[in-house]
Amino acid sequence: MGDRMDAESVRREVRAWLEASWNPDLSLVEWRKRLADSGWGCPAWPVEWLGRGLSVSLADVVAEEFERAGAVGTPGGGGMTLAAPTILEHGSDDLKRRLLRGIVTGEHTWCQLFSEPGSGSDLAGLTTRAELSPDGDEFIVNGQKLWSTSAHHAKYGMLLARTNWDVPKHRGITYFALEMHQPGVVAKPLRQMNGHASFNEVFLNDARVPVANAIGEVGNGWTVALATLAHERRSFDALRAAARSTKGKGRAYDEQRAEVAEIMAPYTWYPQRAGRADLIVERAKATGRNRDPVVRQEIAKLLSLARSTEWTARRAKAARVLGRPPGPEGSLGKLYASEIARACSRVHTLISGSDSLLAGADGPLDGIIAEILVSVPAVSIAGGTDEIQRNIVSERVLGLPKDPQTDAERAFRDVPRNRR
Amino acid sequence: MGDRMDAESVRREVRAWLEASWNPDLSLVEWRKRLADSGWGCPAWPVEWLGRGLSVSLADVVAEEFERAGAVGTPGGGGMTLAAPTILEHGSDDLKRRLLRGIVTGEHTWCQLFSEPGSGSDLAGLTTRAELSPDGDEFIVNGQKLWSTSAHHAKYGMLLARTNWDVPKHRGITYFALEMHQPGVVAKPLRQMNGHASFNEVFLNDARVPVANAIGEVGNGWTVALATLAHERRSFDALRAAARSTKGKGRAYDEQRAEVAEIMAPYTWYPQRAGRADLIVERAKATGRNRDPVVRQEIAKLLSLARSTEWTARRAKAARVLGRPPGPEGSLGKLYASEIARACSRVHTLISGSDSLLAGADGPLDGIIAEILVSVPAVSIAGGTDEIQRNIVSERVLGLPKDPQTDAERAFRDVPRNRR
Amino acid sequence: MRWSPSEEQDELRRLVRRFLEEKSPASEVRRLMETPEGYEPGVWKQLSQELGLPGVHIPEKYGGQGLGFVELAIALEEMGRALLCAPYFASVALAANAILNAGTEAEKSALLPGIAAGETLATLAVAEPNGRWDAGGIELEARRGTGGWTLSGEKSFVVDGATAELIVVAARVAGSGLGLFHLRGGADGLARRPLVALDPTRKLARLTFKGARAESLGEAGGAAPALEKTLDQASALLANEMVGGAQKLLDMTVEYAKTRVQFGRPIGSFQAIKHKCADMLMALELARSSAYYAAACADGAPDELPAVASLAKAQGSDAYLELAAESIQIHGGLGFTWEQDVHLYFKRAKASEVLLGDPTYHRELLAQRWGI
Amino acid sequence: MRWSPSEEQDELRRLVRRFLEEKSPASEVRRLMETPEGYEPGVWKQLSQELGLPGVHIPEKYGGQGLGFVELAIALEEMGRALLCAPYFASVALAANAILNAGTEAEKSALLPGIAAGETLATLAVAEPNGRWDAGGIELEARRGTGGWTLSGEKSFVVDGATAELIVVAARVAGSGLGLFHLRGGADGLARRPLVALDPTRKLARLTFKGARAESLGEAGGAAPALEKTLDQASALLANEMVGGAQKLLDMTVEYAKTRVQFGRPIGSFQAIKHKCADMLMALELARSSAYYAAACADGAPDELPAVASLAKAQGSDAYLELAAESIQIHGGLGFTWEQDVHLYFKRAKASEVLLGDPTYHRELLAQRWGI
Repeated sequence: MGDRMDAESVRREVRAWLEASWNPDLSLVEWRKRLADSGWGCPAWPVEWLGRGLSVSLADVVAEEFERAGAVGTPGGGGMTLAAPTILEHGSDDLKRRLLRGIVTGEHTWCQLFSEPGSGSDLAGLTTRAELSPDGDEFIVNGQKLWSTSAHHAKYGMLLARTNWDVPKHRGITYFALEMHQPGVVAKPLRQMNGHASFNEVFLNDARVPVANAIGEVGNGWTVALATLAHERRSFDALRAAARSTKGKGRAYDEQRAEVAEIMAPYTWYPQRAGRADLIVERAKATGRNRDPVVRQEIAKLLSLARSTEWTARRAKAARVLGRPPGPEGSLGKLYASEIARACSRVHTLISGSDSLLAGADGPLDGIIAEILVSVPAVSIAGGTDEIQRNIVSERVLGLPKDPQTDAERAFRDVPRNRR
Repeated sequence: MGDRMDAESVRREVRAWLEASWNPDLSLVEWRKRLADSGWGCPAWPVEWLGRGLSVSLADVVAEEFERAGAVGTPGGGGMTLAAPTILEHGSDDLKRRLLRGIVTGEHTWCQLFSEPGSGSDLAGLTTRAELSPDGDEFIVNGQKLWSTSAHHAKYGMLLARTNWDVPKHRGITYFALEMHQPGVVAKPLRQMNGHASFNEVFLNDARVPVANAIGEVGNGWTVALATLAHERRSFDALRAAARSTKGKGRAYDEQRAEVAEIMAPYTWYPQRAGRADLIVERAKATGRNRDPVVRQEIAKLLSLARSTEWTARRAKAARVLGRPPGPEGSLGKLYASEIARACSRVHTLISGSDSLLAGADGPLDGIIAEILVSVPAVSIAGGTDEIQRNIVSERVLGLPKDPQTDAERAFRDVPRNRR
Repeated sequence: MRWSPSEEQDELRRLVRRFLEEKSPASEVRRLMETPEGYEPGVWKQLSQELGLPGVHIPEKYGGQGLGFVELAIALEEMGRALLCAPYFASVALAANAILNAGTEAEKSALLPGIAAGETLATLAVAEPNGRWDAGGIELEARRGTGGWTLSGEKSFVVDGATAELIVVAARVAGSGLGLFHLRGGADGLARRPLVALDPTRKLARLTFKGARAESLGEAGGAAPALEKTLDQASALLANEMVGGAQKLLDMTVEYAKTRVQFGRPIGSFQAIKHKCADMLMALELARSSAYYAAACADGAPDELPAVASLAKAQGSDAYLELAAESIQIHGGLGFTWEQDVHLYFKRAKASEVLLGDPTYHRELLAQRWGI
Repeated sequence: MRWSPSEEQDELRRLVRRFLEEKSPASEVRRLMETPEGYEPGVWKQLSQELGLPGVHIPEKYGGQGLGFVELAIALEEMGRALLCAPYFASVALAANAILNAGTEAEKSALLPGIAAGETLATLAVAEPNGRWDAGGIELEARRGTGGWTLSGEKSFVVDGATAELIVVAARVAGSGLGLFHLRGGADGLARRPLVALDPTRKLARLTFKGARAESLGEAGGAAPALEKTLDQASALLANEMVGGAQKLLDMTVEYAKTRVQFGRPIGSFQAIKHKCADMLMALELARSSAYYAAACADGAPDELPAVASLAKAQGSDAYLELAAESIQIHGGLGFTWEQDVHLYFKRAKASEVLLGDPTYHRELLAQRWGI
């Protein structure tokens, strides 16, 4: 009952505020400053930190009203989805004061500096080193980072670096907010086998970061990183949400569309990476291959896999909604995605036949099929390889024992690692 | 040149001896006593141990002459193929004196007492214990053994037992020649999922074995076991050879046919275990399923696999013959066999359709198809699981590192093992 | 369509599982599978009178509990898990549905109460020695004589066909298409021969009809749609039964992998085994989603049922067989022995793979039904 | 039939491998695949004049070395390993064989020496925009006019079709079956358009014929057997080329697995990786056996060739693709980058899978050729 009341009053309040404040002719930044000042941009954040301390359900009410009014919200991208929640959870008040506002207004974009050439699956094995400067008020960072989107235009980086080599690998890492625009930081685009360059390599040569920019305790970076990774799982959905840019007229709208375009740029090939099961039947009919019994079998197998994967996700969601203990079905999505993508690649080739030889303008569907064939291999690697996923499923879901860890308990200094 | 001379003189000599001595109306044992006394039964064995010390190639000449004369040779089975070579290699003179003759005459058959319910893939983890008796002249054995063929009629068992628990697992094992006909030894047939009972469980309760029956040093049994296992790889071929029993008339022939029948009895289902690829095309034509394009694809896949596996074996053999370093192709046979068998099971089901529901007299081919379906699962387990085989291939052929061994270096007493 | 079971459905599952854990342990399965009739009358009586399972989805007016296919599917999943030896699938999943789909009000009132009460053991005879499960494969002929209908021909792969007291038969009606008929198991002109089944826990029989008198079920000649619907429902239900068996296999295997020690560590700590188990779980959960969705369609989305039933049957068959094979493999040498229970599930999986049509057949059906 | 290479054949392999390791390192492959002609004339000249590879299996009387298909297969295997960018497959495996199979003595003497010397770059145009590789798919028409034969129609997927100076074309001869014809690359009435290929290391073109004048190769109308034989030989040879690439992938992957450290140990010490590598080896060795056997059949057992060629092509395609995909997987994120060489092989594998017909097509051919 009380909640209902709240909901109504919140709805009235935000509606009134939007009527008074929303104006599509403002610049995006001007508008978002209003969001920051009013707290309506991040209603679930604490009142003292640009929010209004509302419950998640009440925040949804606010979102509904924004949609109703067609008002632009806070920016998408790593700042809002990854950095902000991490800072709110683990950052000092000083950091919150300095960093949150720029994220909400969209003036400061962020990138992730986690993975390294030498540590992919084994993120905690990272070897980028941060050493305290003689005067002791900043860290000097050296190393190389990988797979970081939008590092080229980001203002800050979420940096994991090793500050202590004499303790086990998980205990010597520190999490920093690194200023990207400085001589010691160089970002280079990294080209992939499908020709796209969605990611950057970031080279850190005597890059500097103030001690005060450590998010969480020095040496406690792994715990903080886990918080970020937890948010990351939801972040691609957030991206999609952000991508649904509003159609409206006005400066704020125009600037937001540009912002979304920039955020989404690296991901144009992601649908192809997933295999495009949605194209299978239409392609089979268009080519007449749907008349071949062998092809029909393969299509039926693939679509059975795809449909039952959807149903499995629906079951998992339903259980969550009912607040039931999560069943196994939740943890399998990524592995199913790999299986579907590989099957799509096989079946698309089977359907396209000799046309699979061709790409670009000469290729089937203007090169979409070729892009599928050369993008699918990423699915079973990006964001955790299938092998790591199977370990996780067998240990966390089935409760099977870990295989012997040879590195977890030793000083990292003594752990074998890749020569660079 | 010298060799040629030898060959001719050997041929003359054995031919003369056979003309003088071979007589199908002798009892099998009588005849084999002559083989033992003359050394012609095992020409490659040392002169002082029932042989004639001939080279392998000269022994082949002897074999040719036996075939020419249609003379029965030494018995097949574990005695000749496994026990004898092991004893010759590692046994004391006393053991050779006591054990070899009975093997050659066929009066003493042997069985293998290696695997245990608690140690399958990890043979060296065996827990059957042999303890020195108070008077110190015999060992008292307690434990259980598995997968031993013909244990029910064997005179001796090749027994592996642990005599020292304070050293790493490979160093505390002793290899014994165990007298099977004693109260402490009970053999029970072990039924398999396909209804056959080819193997025995052997229960050892205070079974006794003289210290003098240790083959090789006490505690050195693992080395001796490896010798036996090396011979085992060849032993099934030897079995097939033995199975080619001669057609002749006469008591020796009759008795040998009985002997072969007894040796081969446990293996009647082995062809089904391998999947019977040879039946696929005939079945497909008989059922008309060869007209289904989907079935044709599956048959083509299966037969491609089977044919190319043969070709791979031919390449391996050719390289051996030319004395070239063995390529990888040699080590893969067992894994290919599993793959073929599983594919056969799939395709036979696809071909037989609803008839796959039926077994015995009601089943297709008088139950042969059903026997295939319920026997194939053994191929990827018996004689080393596919998982163990893949470890071996990846380590010995590809040179990949072992995964961490947690048990190899500790006193076996402290190594976790199965509770029984 | 609901994606998560209701409290009542969870309770039904718990109830059936408790009952079967007590009444159908492996030892009982092993005893019954060696008997000709292949079930325990006492347990069947309890299962009928105390739990009312044979009537779970039969409308109350015909003496059932009036619940839905989802509840029936839950019962079958648990029976698959326990490998229950009983004439349940034949009587309820096959015969009762055929009668519900084809029978007139009068026929339903006459035939269903006995089935719902578990007093009448019934079955459905569709396939013939040619092994086909589609209407096109039916050659057994029904002729109308002065004294009514007579059946001539042969049926095979009839589940519990030798013990059933009421047999529903799909027949070709001279001239006018397909008909469903019913007669007593002991009827004159009907000879029944038990078949040696690869899966001893599900009995099969061959039935030979030589002018056996039978009653028509509904209007003779127009039964094709009813038969197809019955087979779709049965496929959906068999898919659920398979999921129960597959889940049990995974449970047994994971438990074994945790406790079985080789090389000084549980074999479940070796990646080769861990990843196999993860793959088994993946196959199982997809099969479960399809089976559950198919059951829900049988209740609430009849238009979707045909395609989804074929999807669930094909996927469930492949998954069950994969899990059974991998389970034997992980159990190693012991997994190939008679004492170990895995092979009982392996044989049920192999048999279920082709019962009602093999995966290739159902995938082709699926393609047709999706209009590909 | 010999099952192990001769000393001379091993020597030839060593020779070619040394040459290609020096002349066709990854850096060169990456440079040449970006060029329109897609090969390095200087290297081609050396490969022709110093090693005489274009003539390896062409009889001496036509200017070749007079060795066999086994030797040609060895050369192609090594080229596949090095991913050599050169018009070798088109000129020797396709065009030269078509001429050897269909040409008259005079035509062979006229056309082959240039190919054998590497001075004439030739190719064979079979498939058309419909993508079929069987005679039935050929629609391009040859008509006899006063001035001789003219060709009208379209060819596609023509390997090195834009650079070839001599083009052999399979055409339908009005009335009398199939014919093989040849004309110059620059001939009037012939328009050539380079195609964007998924595999940039093998150039493809579309050729449009508008009444282009051409010479018949052998007797026009009876070329079907010669064309089929040529395609079988080419399939067997492509299978060998694929084995070379697959072996290189395994070498790269095993090396990476031994040296790449994660979690404090080489990733090659994890069973998941070890077993993947073992599976890769298994697939590779079967493909090798089939490819070698097919090449031997091309030399010594022409009756076996058709079936074995299809077997080797289908199996080789599946194996190469499996190894390429697993190799990327084991290389992890780096394996998906442009700098890493694996993707070059992946694309060659993908393209080779469908060139000359995909595995399904060849398995059906195999079934027919085995009389199943």
